[in-house]
Amino acid sequence: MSTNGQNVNTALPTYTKKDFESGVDPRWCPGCGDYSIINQVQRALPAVGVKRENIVFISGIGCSSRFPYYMNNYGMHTLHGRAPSFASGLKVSRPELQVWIVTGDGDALAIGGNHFIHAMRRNLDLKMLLFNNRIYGLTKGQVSPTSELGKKTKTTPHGSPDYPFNPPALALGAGATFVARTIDVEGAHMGGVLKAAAEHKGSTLVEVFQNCPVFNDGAYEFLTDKAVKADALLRMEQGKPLVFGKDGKKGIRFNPQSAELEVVTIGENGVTEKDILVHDAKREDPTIAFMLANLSMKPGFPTPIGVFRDVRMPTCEELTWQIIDGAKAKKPDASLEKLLAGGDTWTIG
Amino acid sequence: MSTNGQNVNTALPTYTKKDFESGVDPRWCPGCGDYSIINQVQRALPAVGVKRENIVFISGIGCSSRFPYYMNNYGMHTLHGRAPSFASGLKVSRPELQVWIVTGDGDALAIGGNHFIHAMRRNLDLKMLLFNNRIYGLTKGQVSPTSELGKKTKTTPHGSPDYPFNPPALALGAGATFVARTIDVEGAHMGGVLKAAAEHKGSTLVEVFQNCPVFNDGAYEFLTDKAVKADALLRMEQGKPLVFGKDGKKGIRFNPQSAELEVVTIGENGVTEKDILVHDAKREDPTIAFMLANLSMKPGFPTPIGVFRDVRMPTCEELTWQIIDGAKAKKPDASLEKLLAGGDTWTIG
Amino acid sequence: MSTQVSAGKHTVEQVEAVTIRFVGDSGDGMQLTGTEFTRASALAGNDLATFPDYPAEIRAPAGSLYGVSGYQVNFGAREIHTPGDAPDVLVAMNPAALKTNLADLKPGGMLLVNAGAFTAANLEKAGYKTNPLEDAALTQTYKLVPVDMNKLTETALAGSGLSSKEVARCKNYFALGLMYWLYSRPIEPQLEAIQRKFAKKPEFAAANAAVFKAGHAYGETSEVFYQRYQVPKSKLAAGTYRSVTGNFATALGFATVARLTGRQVFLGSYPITPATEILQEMSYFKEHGVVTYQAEDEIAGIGSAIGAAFGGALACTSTSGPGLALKTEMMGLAVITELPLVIVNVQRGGPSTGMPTKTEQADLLMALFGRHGEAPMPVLAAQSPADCFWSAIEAMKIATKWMTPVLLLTDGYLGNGSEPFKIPSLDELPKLQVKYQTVPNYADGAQYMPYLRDDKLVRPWAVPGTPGLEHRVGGLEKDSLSGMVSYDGMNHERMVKTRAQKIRNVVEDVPDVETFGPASGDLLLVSWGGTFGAVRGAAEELQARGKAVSHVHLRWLNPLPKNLGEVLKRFKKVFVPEVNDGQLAFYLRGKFPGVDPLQFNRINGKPIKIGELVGKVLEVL
Amino acid sequence: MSTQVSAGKHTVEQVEAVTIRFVGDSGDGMQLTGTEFTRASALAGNDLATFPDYPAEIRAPAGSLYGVSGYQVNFGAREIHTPGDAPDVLVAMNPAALKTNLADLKPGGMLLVNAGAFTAANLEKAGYKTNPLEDAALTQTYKLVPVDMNKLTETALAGSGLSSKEVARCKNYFALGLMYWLYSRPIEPQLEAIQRKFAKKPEFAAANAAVFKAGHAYGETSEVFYQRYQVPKSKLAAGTYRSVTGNFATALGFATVARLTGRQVFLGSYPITPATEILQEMSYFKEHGVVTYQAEDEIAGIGSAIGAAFGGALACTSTSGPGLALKTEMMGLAVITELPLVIVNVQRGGPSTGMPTKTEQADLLMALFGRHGEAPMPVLAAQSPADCFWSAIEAMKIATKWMTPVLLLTDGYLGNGSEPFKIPSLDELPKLQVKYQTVPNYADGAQYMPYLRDDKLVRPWAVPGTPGLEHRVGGLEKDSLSGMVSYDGMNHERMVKTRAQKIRNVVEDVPDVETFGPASGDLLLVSWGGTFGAVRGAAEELQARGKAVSHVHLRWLNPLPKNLGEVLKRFKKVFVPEVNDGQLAFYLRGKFPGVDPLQFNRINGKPIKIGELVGKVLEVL
Ligand SMILES: Cc1ncc(C[n+]2csc(CCOP(=O)(O)OP(=O)(O)O)c2C)c(N)n1
Ligand SMILES: Cc1ncc(C[n+]2csc(CCOP(=O)(O)OP(=O)(O)O)c2C)c(N)n1
Ligand code: SF4
Ligand code: SF4
Ligand SMILES: [Mg+2]
Ligand SMILES: [Mg+2]
Repeated sequence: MSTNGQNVNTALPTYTKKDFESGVDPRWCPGCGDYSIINQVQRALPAVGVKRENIVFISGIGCSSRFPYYMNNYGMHTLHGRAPSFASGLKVSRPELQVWIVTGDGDALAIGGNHFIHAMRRNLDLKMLLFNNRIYGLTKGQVSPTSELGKKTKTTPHGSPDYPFNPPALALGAGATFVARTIDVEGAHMGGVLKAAAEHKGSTLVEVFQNCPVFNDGAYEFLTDKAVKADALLRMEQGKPLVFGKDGKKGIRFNPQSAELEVVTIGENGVTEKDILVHDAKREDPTIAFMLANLSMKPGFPTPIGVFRDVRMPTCEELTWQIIDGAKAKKPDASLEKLLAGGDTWTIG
Repeated sequence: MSTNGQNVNTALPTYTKKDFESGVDPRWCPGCGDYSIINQVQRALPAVGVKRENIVFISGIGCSSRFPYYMNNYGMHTLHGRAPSFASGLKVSRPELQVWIVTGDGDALAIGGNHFIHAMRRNLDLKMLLFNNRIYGLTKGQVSPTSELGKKTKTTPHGSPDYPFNPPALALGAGATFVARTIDVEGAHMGGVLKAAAEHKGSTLVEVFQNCPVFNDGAYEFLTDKAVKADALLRMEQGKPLVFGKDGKKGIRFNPQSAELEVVTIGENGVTEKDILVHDAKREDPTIAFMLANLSMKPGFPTPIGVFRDVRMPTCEELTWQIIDGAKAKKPDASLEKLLAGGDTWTIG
Repeated sequence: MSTQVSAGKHTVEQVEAVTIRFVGDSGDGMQLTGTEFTRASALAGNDLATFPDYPAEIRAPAGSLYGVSGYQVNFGAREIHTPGDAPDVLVAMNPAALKTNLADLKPGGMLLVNAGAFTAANLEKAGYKTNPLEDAALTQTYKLVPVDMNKLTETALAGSGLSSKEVARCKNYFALGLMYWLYSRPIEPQLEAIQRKFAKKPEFAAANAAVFKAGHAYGETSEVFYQRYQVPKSKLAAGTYRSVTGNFATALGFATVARLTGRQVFLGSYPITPATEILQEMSYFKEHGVVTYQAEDEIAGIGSAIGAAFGGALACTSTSGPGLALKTEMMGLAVITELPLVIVNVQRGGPSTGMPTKTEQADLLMALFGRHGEAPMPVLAAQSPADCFWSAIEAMKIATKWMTPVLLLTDGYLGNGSEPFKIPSLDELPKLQVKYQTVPNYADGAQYMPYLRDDKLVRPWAVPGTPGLEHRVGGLEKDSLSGMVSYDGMNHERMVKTRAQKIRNVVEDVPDVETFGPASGDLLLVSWGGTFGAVRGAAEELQARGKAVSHVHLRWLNPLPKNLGEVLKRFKKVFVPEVNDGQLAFYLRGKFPGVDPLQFNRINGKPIKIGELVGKVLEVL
Repeated sequence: MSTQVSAGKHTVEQVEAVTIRFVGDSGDGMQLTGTEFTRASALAGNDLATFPDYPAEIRAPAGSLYGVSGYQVNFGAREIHTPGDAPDVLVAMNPAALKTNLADLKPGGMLLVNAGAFTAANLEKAGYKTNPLEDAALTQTYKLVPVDMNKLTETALAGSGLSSKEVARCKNYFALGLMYWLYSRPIEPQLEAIQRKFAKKPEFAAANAAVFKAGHAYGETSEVFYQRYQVPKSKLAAGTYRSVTGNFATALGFATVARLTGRQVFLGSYPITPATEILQEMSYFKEHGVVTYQAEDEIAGIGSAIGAAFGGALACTSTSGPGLALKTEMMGLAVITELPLVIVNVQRGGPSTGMPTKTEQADLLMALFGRHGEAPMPVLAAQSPADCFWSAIEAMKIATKWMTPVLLLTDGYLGNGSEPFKIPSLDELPKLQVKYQTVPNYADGAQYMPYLRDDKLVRPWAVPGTPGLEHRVGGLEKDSLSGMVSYDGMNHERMVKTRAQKIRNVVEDVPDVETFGPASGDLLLVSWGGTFGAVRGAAEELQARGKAVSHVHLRWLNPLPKNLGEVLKRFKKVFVPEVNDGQLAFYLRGKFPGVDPLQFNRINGKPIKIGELVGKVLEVL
């Protein structure tokens, strides 16, 4: 029995993708990257091993945030930027539920930045999917906190004077225990990342590069275009060297002199495969994850996708209920009468 | 002439500390660390080279936030958590003013977390002094986002289930260009950090470890106690090796195998001074700064004070006014008549 | 009232006023068609008002019911107050558009349909079992004019080299050409406009011009129309006009303030439907002294504005309901620090996220009372799209003159709707004086007291950069002179009462209400904000029917005009129509004991209709 | 009314009720002294009420005027409604305390002063030029009793081995002992309490006990007092009592709800004066089924509560003015989703940050109207510290029964003030039933419709974990059945009206107001919230003087009790005293056309005084 008296202990049905479709037709623009994301999520869920009724999707406001309406789970479509606050309360209250957050770059990082960093810091087991199209979609094309410096949008017609956030770096700075990135058009890759996110216990950020064909078309062409893809994308795989490029000969090496990462070519200047940094998302120290997260900010470096960090630490809800159970254990005879009559009392009559 | 018509071009008077005292007696508790901070600030300002009337102190709500009332500058004591928002507007509007923010750990990082990260990201030239006493002082002792995991406070009588923020790490994750840390009782050190902060152009965080003798006494004894201080404190100095310990023989080395920092002793196991990481706050890549910011989270490592990062990048207000000036230059003949009669018009009568 | 003249082979009927609604798929370009036709009407000297009705989705699937986009224009030879009730002409580009709009068309009205879009697939998407165009009932109720615009557009562009998708995009110009013909508009200005619009893509300019001309020619040559119409010039005041939406007018008003004062106007804002355009438009006014700052959220939006106001800027922030809710705490700070600030709230359907793309007037009580503690501020509401210009200037004038935040209410209907705006000459604009304190004001010039008030209770405004006037402001209760923190109970009571009195004093700048119609009578219609047009229209109609009905419109909600109480008492009944559940009615009851207005409350996301209101008034007269 | 009996060498005067105020430096332990003396009064069977008055600073410099801390207790043989107007006895521990409090002391009242603290340094800090104790005027106006408590404490502890700082800390127990003697209290319970309190530090236990006894003995042996006093037992209902502050009572009420229902009570909150104690106290109730969550801000506080409510918890959030302002947008979401939630707002001095440690009633209109769109919710206000317990339970009952957020207003005066709370037996507690929907409710059990309402218009509550009832809720306007997004205008109007009607229906759970005094007469006092005690006291006094004055108190502000309109009309005058600028008065005017209350508005951060109010009523009678 759950904390709220619902029976959650019956056997797990075998689900298919369809079981997670609400039957309401998504209302995104034709060609919107959101379609492929929901597709992958609905495909991934049957394998997650959690009953449909125990999964909750919570979103804020934005194109991306319409997501819960199209999922056949419990769902809340809340207020702009606030999804993590609802999710946090629900997760603390009912830790047995699997809670997902769906949000956009504006929703999560502009108005919702505070709840974002606190959810990451607390290490609540909340799985956040951040659809980053680097623009405000729903309000039709204003600058977002992930829009590039100098970007021309409806509110920055002469270019934006703001530096963008790098969501994985921000999440790591805030203490996130799972941070990953994938791309709307990389279906298989996204499936893998979603699976890892579902398995992680703790604060989980999955940044999804998402194309908004209407207001910011081609934002990720520098990564997805066939011609440049191989050199532009660095696929991080656990335990494998960080190599990329058409023939997999380029790699990332840590230079201890400069204390920085650099791009090298295996077979050139005496570089061998052994020199290439081996990816380890399980490092407790977040430094290398942070370095990789910042990689794409440097000219000449590829953009990493995959899991930056995946570290297990006691979650906030686990710790909360440990404390509550401890308090209960200490006062096994607590009762309403004792509650009411606690403290100093005196009797009249 | 400033953008608002005030004359700001007369000669700079010679100031003493007294010129920056408002004459109102500070109302902090006896022994509060805030006294020594204001003292250092008032001592540092005469050398900053900015006229008193061009300096503005903006604070939120908290014990620390009473600061502006005690300074003889322009000042705003605003709302809990919101100081950076006022400061941002003022700085964008009047870039010639020097704007300081004074805030507490709750003010800046609990309710004010969003404005905090955005001020850091935008690289507005705002100088934030964060008095971190790891507790809510003004409301008398509740858990703050920098309180330690398990901390017992009035709202967490059985211990806190929340992991704390590490303010420098968070600021770096958000993109801050200047990040430093100092301690209330280290007057001379604070003076140096304040000077560097005043000189930096761009988003500036100075975390000040501050003792709250009433609600969190001794929070920094592990650093300030004479007996342990030398081994516990790592004083970062630009261009100097990161050494610490009573005889200065302990040092921080970067281990390229594990890609982590480690504590070594010069003269032991073949370690020489050359192995010790030389501190360079000017590195554009924030990785090493981030690594140092996280150092104190690791058991066995000292807590760094000093400047983590100090990198000059165009500020948001510089970029904003470049854009504005560009727009003005393109339309030198703009006028009220043209403004009103712009677009399609037609005439009647 | 219409007269007949003859033009070529078709008679031309003169009509006083016409309402046309263009409806089609989001991709059909209906907003453009509507705007272009509106411009033609304006150039023809008609008075007019428009109302666009977007779908909530950015780009809904083609042919879907919820993807229908509409644009209504009402133009006439007489004064036009609203975009019109039921349209006289409905131009429907596909089945979904027909389905969702037909019910609004006036019985007997003209129904111009793009028959080419009535394919089986589209019919199904719209939920039609059979083709409605083949339904006899339709032809009996309306003047149905089915035209296969798809095919005619294709024909017009045969051999143009455009792809079929590009060709399909041109069909709205066919509809536009046809309407030009029907309403006897000269086509040259439109052809020029097409050249301008597609200056960089001459092949599209040529294509659209061709299709436009084809549409026009179709009217002339085909046998489907028996007559054309003409709407004579209206008696608009002489002058130069431009068409403005309310949001643009608000932005223009603020930019005008920057020019008038030579001071920086600072807008700190965060995008939100339907207020976003204010931020967008103002970001184009940089050369006039406007600084815009897109903050991380609404709280920071107003916070940045208050910071800028402390620095001496003429500061404002713009938002809609949910954003106003978030600014609540900040507004209290602006009240207690007594810094000038204009908060623009473009109301939309609520509560909560509600219906972002629909209009409503339900934020009135929140504007008046939605702050903790005693935190009064002046509140005014614009009455038409063009009035947003004047309201923005007036709000800023009051804010700076009285050192107070001012709340300006508009709504989605005003913000997106448009009307002709007579461009004022410079001397028609209000005089705006913004002065900063530059010298100490106390103890014979030895000290500066930021809360030392003048006889109107207004405090001085000294800004950073002014030597010797260094001072602190803040959110704690302050000493009535120095502004330093004070916990003294009687000082607090004095400050609360003084702040309240100051706002009451603003009444000296609030014009008395004017009664439209006789000064007393059976019934007084009282409106505020965006319902002005509908209520004025209803009053005119009721008066025309000989009813003793007058109309009073409130631009100022706080303070209320001095003479209002007296005016209300001169009528047997007071009747308050609102697009909410009765907020002004409640407010008037609370303010004028004894006054108990009747109410008419429509809360369906749309402006009130004149006809509907006339009917309701007749019921109670 | 007092009678004289004799006890030992002193006469004992019997008095009906006494008000004592303890004042001293923040470090002087006045809060402790006050609480201990209050406990003694409670154990003696008196009815009582208390009001602590902290400085805003955490720990102001010793001896400063703004560092004075006070604690007032009013105890009596009769029913006690307030902590008393002017104190009969002022115990002042230093010059600053005397200076800031003397004006409040009743003429002829007893002034017990720690003469030892009247050093030159302390006099200067308090701004005294000369020693006021040597001022003849003082002895003429008051019964001055100067006692050098410093010295007497030192003497009592000579040889104790304590440092002089530690000795100084004990002197409040001297004052306490003296007051015990003066009010004829048995000392044993206090000696036991000292043992308990200092169980871990026996040397302090011994010292404080010694000083306490010394103070008591001083009364008996010194020649300064001519008589002692005794306040007989009051006629409090038989039962077991405990002393509660309003904030503690609120917390206790919520914890009781958890026990009564067996469901989790979830509090999501953020600290803010004077509401913080609710969060603090509830975090001690974990074993009763309470979960507390200190969020990152007020928005997340209520957000977490709404999330928990979606999950089936009995959710609440607690705050004060500025925090309520921040929760505004979220409250709208709770309204439109129709999730149960209690929002507790402990009002404080406003606007903005205002006067955090002072009380006020100025958030009423915000509570009623401070949301964008039409977003009505039930609002109730507690009337005394103990009533906070009942109000919390009642608010949660209404929230869950009607599926709605409920706003519970208390204030700083209630929150920090205390009074005896009669511990209810289990069957005196309301029955609380919380039921979740567990099966589909539509189409013969095939579907779940989250917005399908019962005949009271209440929707069902299905929570995650329930198979087959998966559904979505949100802030956009929703279809009246499925809860899916709907932009249909008429659906919106229906939903707005339905939500409003549902809240009006709550009136069935709102008891009719009871008129205290005759059912009609010259004047009706109408109060709400924390002024209950003062207004009831004034009514009693006016009635005792033979005036035709009655009193009605409103616990429910929305909906208003059914019979209120009728009751109001039975009196020639309606008179509304409030600690604000007239908010209830305005609201009543708006709700009951024709009713135009007179007002008395005190906004000085303190509760209204009975005497003051009586005076005002007499002026208008
Ligand atoms: C309080 C509030 N402020 C602003 C808005 C308007 N608004 C809705 S979505 C949005 C931004 C959407 O951008 P993003 O989060 O990136 O989502 P996307 O539409 O791009 O998926 C804004 C500003 C709102 N609904 N509520
Ligand atoms: C909107 C709002 N929420 C809460 C508060 C109450 N409050 C005042 S200061 C504070 C926290 C202070 O902690 P910190 O920022 O660490 O400052 P310190 O007092 O420790 O210097 C809180 C919760 C407030 N004033 N306003
Ligand atoms: S506006 Fe962009 S993000 Fe939104 S639905 Fe359309 S394509 Fe997708
Ligand atoms: S409570 Fe703590 S932080 Fe606040 S003034 Fe006192 S000692 Fe300083
Ligand atoms: Mg986006
Ligand atoms: Mg703190």
